[in-house]
Amino acid sequence: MSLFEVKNLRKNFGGLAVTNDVSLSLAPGDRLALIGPNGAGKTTFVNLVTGHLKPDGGSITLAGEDITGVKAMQRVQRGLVRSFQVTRLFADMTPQEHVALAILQRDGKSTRMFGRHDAMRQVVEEVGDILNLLGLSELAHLKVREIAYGQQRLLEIALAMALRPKVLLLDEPAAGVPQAETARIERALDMLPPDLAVLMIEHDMDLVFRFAKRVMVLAAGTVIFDGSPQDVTQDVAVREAYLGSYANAGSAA
Amino acid sequence: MQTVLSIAIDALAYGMVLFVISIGLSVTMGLMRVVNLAHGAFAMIGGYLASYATRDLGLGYAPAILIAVIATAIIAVPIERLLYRRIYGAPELTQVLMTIGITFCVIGIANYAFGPTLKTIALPQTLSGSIDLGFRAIATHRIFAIVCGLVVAGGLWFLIERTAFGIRLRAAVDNAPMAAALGVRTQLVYAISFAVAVGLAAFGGVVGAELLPVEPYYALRYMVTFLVAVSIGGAGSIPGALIACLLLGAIDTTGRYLAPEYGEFFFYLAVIVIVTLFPRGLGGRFKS
Amino acid sequence: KVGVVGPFSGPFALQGKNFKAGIDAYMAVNGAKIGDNDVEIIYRDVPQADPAQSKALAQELIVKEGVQYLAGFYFTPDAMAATPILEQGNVPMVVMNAATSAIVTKSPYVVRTSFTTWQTSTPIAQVAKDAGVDKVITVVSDYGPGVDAENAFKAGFEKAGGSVVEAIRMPLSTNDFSPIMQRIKDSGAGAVFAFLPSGPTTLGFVKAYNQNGLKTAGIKIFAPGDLTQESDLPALGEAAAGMQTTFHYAVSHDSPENKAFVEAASKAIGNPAELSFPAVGAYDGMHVIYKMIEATGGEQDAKKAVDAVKGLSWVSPRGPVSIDAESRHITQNIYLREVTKGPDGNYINKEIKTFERQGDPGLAAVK
Amino acid sequence: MTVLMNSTLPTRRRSLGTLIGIAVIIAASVIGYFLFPNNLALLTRIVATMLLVLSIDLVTGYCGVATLGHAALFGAGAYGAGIVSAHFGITEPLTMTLIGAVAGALAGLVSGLVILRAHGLPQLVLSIAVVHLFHEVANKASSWTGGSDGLSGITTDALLGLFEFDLWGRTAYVYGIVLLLIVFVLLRILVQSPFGMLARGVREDPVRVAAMGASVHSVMLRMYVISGAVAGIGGALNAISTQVVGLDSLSFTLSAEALVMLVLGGTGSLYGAMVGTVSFMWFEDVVSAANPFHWLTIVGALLIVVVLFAPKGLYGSAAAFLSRRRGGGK
Amino acid sequence: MPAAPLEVTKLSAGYGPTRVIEDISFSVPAGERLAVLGRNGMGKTSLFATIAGQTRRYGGEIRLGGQDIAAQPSATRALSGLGYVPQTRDVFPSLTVEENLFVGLKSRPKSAIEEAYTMFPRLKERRSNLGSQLSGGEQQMLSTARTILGQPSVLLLDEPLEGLAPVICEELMAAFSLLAQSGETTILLVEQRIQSALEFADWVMIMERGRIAWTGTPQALSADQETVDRLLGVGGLH
Ligand SMILES: Nc1ncnc2c1ncn2[C@@H]1O[C@H](COP(=O)(O)OP(=O)(O)OP(=O)(O)O)[C@@H](O)[C@H]1O
Ligand SMILES: Nc1ncnc2c1ncn2[C@@H]1O[C@H](COP(=O)(O)OP(=O)(O)OP(=O)(O)O)[C@@H](O)[C@H]1O
Ligand SMILES: [Mg+2]
Ligand SMILES: [Mg+2]
Repeated sequence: MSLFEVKNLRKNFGGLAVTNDVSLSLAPGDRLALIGPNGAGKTTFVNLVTGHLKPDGGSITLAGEDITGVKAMQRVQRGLVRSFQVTRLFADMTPQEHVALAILQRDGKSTRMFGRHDAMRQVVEEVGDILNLLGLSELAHLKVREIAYGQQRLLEIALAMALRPKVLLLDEPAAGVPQAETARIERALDMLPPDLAVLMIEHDMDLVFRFAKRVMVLAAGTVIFDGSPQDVTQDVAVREAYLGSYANAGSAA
Repeated sequence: MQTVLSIAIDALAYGMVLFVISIGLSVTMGLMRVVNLAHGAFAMIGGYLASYATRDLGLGYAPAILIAVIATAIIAVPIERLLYRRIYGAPELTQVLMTIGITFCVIGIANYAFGPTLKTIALPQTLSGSIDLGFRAIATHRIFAIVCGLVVAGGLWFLIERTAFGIRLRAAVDNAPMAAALGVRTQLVYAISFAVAVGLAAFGGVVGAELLPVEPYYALRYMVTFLVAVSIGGAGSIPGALIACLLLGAIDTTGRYLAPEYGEFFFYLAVIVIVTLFPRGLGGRFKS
Repeated sequence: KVGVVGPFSGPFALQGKNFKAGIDAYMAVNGAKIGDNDVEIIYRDVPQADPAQSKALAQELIVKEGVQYLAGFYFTPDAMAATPILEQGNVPMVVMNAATSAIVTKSPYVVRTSFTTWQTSTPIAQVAKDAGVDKVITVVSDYGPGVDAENAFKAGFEKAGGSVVEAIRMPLSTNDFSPIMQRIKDSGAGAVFAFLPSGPTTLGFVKAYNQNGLKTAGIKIFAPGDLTQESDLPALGEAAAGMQTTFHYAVSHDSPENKAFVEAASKAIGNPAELSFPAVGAYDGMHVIYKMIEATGGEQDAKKAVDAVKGLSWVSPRGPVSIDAESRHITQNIYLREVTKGPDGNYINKEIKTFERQGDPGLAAVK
Repeated sequence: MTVLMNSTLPTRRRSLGTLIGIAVIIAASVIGYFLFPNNLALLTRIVATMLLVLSIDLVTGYCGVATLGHAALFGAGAYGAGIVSAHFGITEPLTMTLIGAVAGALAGLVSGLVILRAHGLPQLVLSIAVVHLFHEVANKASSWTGGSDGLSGITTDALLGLFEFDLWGRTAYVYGIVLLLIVFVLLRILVQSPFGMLARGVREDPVRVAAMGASVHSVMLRMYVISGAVAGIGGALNAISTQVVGLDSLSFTLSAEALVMLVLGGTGSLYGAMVGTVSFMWFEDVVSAANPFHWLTIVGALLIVVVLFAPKGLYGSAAAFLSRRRGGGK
Repeated sequence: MPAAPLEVTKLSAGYGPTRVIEDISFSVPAGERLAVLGRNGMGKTSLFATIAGQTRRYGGEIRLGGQDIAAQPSATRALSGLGYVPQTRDVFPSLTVEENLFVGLKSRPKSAIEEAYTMFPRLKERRSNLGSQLSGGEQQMLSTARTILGQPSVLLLDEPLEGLAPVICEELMAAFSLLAQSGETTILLVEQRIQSALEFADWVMIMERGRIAWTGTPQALSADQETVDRLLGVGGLH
């Protein structure tokens, strides 16, 4: 059975069909890359799925239950987590606080009105591990506004991981991270629990091809390809809509 | 029927006066993103100047308006340079603190200079009387206010939406550093817009003086009214402000006619309803 | 030592200024010494009606400054708030303005030298009736004094055989009165009784009254003198001309006492145009306090002091007055005045009729 | 584990901070007591206002809700305590305070439900509307509230049956300080708790908080109720110590003044709230006593100066300066 | 305007007390292309921001076409020919695409906007959308086009390819090269995709903790694997 199922999702922005009858399904352990030209509707798709936008039609089911009408935050509580294409972080809080908050929220302790996160041993330890994993330990106590953009990207992922999702949607996790350092993100992705289903939007093809077991291409709101990474480079439509000459390099890699 | 009509007339007139007085604030708040609680103070300065011009200098109404508007704008220039420039883009509350401070000072000074009593602005014969509409009489001045309102609305809308200056201003407000990086002289743009806004305030102060007489506490007394009008209209949106003022005028007037003792209830309940229906204001700009 | 609480800053600073003028005037005329006691005045500021602050300041005046008399109080709640501590502090209180009847009942140590809204609003009912009006609509600001005025007029007017067809209460914050005027027209009443606190709104009200053609329609307006307070007259100008109001004092009152008072008070206040009724309340208040000090010889004895002035009567700038022994409220003439151009071209309240020795009908009402 | 190490450090420093805070409050109040033994009434008013300002800080400083209507909560507390005493003869101070807190919390719930329906400027306007409605209701229900004449006839028993609320207001003052201390400690715990951190998150970026699966609205609403209770206690204290409640305690003016005090001290920190209140009210008292006729101008000037030279507020800027010094030192 | 040389000498800058640019000197001849590389947080953005006049400068000179602009406000620098495309895009959210471009025009005629549309047809389609409603990539296009419309003589590009589809990237890089070769602009480029950067640039400069750690030609860098590993991280090239 599929863990996560989207059927015939539709969304228009004043006439412009941004998401046009998109369907997809994820099973535990899936590693799907969603690629496509700029403005194809990828982020919109994520926003619809996570409940940040209201779809005009279609259905979304998570672990068997229909969550089409469910509030964004409840979807998160049920294990559907996303990262943002443009970082959304608390400028005046430290990475340490960010991750701690995520963990507490996950464990339903975030509305406790007593005690302190940095006095809760297991929280602190988990925070430490996650930050280590992404190489943010030295920055643990800087304000986010003071750390470079690329490092903020890593923090975005750290938050997503801290929430221990069932389904994880990553919107361009590597954007703004130097190629050399995407290695670190890859490592992070590899460490994700194997039974977690991941959908990743990314324009960095090297990362896509190293990460994805399956690729889906969106163009002008419609799915134009859904298959294996090997085949996608061969697909003519995808080539000129998106990959361009990379196809060759990609296949070479 | 007659009653309905005459209420409608009152509503229109009141709404328009409201508009003329508040629109300047809509510019500072919506376009320059400064919560300018000193708006009333500038309107009051305009009022005092006009009163002085007509009563003590014996000038006519038109020149008095001109003097009030220009002089107030001039007074505002140094204030903008020294004070407001420091709070552009600052947290709203900081702006509140500063502008309240300015208001207090202006009140104190006005009290000292003109005394605590009411000041009136002498109207020319043509405006002082009232016109008989057949079924009722209405003050000529109200008609004048209505016209002023329409003119201001039109002119301002064009300036902001259609001219290069308007676009640069909005860009500077959205992201001043970036606008500067593209060659927009943000400080100049701000200074001009502020002067315009203050000029409008003064104009409103003069035109509205028949309804809201000039006295030192003018600056605080009507602040809430202005705030409500502007934010219901959606700060920065001229059409929004216009609609809002007419709407509020209608609600207020009808309320005061039907159930005066519950006028306040009416008004503020309506405000709550409208805001919850249009959380961004009737014509509010999209803010990311 | 006398502690005076009043609005010396804020929107009502003008009234506080009048307090001070009245007090200074009295002391200028009668000196600052009684026997061998110097009179010292300590002012405390309560900008708006704020009972809590008023009480705190009164307390401070008593315990810190050690004053033997409390005076002033422009707003009713402020006076009410201070009454509970009089007994404990053994201090009499002389109310120089606050005009709600009930205040004097709150403590045996309260004496009032101003007026009550009942006192000033009742006679006008008679005037209205005499003017041949028998259907009246009342329009008042929706707060304590306004309601008092409404009741007072209603009572008086119905006693006189007229009827109040409608009673409108409008929020204090009203600034566009056109709809109200419409209501008045539609009510079919022959005249309107109005009460608004002196200040900016009076102007708007009177203007609306003229511009909406009520004046031309011959609907008369009757009101207590708050509506045509002297300090507002320059602004009201001819808009108010011919308007008839009843009040306990007009600056134009023609008597040697008043001449002396106006002269002294004008000097104290600076700009004569700002002089109005709170000043005379304060002036007479000081008279009472002086009498109290004489009686107690400077000793702190509230009871003795108050008893000393019960029934006291003298000629005040407003005319003959006396302190009613039972209610400790001032009994005085109420005058019917009309707004006209004075000899110097400024508008004044010209007294045209006198209602002798009026007490406070309001007390009966609250009891 | 390095993280563990250097993260326990701030923990200690902060709990130390709380202790220091308590010490400072006590010291200040003792000094106040002996410096102005005859002015305790004023000091008590300051304490009551402090509670109001603290409660505003909870929603404004910690949740980023702009409000010009917080007096509604304060007044609710004041009238709550006052009415039960004047009309139902419940004159036990502690009970009155408790009732004040409950009334405040309820008012907080109500106005929270309304005010949280918008953001930014419209929100400000909603808060204004709310406080005016409360004000009107109180004005209309004059049989209960005494209307514009104010609610008088409030009596209070001796505190714990031992200490009379006397003319000198000593009892009231001490009682006020104790209340303040309790509230302060509780709030310190609150703002450092996970919930406090979540609230800060809400202020910075609600969308992100929602993306973590937390309900922004419920966080704010809870905070509003809590802040209502705090404001209510302040109101009750006012009612108890002055034995009258006026419409002004529900007024827009009071709301605005309190907000000004908060910003003056610096938002987002309990100390800021308290510093702001003390300095503003003390300044107001001194200046208006010195020159009642022109103090407004002076106060205005003060506010401007503060914005120009201490944009983060008196406490906020001082703290920032110190930490920079420390940062530079390292 | 024709391309102008850019010389930076002893430049240092930072945020408040923290210095993030330490005594940097380099120069780019008119019409040539410099690629600035470096790991996260090494000061690339800060360097550009400082040249554009957006951060606090502690000392040093910035010469644009010979004259020192270091003391001028940001706007003046822009008007004297400096173009800056920030890493964070900074489109004006409440302005439409067209209005965004208009601001970039400086004093040029409105018709010039068409140039931008020929460069990015996508933008033409969305011309009346608000900036806040654009997709990430569209914002990137808008930001770049907006600056180029001003015909800068020196162009600072901070990761202009981020979030763009591969095809677009190629077209864009081609367009940049064209600009430079036509002698219209000098280009400084921060780019994370080292390969494309090296193909594009005449010179390479690597930053390390706010200082210049290495300068040379692309070829030299490609040859020097050790430096790459040290300064750009293992697997920087492949
Ligand atoms: N609120 C909105 N109103 C109108 N149009 C919108 C809105 N939001 C997005 N769009 C349009 O919908 C299209 C899809 O946007 P989306 O962000 O999903 O693209 P994308 O696939 O994420 O592209 P990119 O790879 O550049 O991020 C874009 O053309 C954008 O202009
Ligand atoms: N607003 C700021 N306040 C304080 N420090 C800052 C600020 N912005 C950046 N920094 C610091 O300056 C250093 C350089 O940041 P910068 O963004 O220039 O690096 P970068 O090379 O552009 O990184 P990236 O490749 O991620 O864009 C970083 O260590 C960062 O912590
Ligand atoms: Mg996207
Ligand atoms: Mg950067």
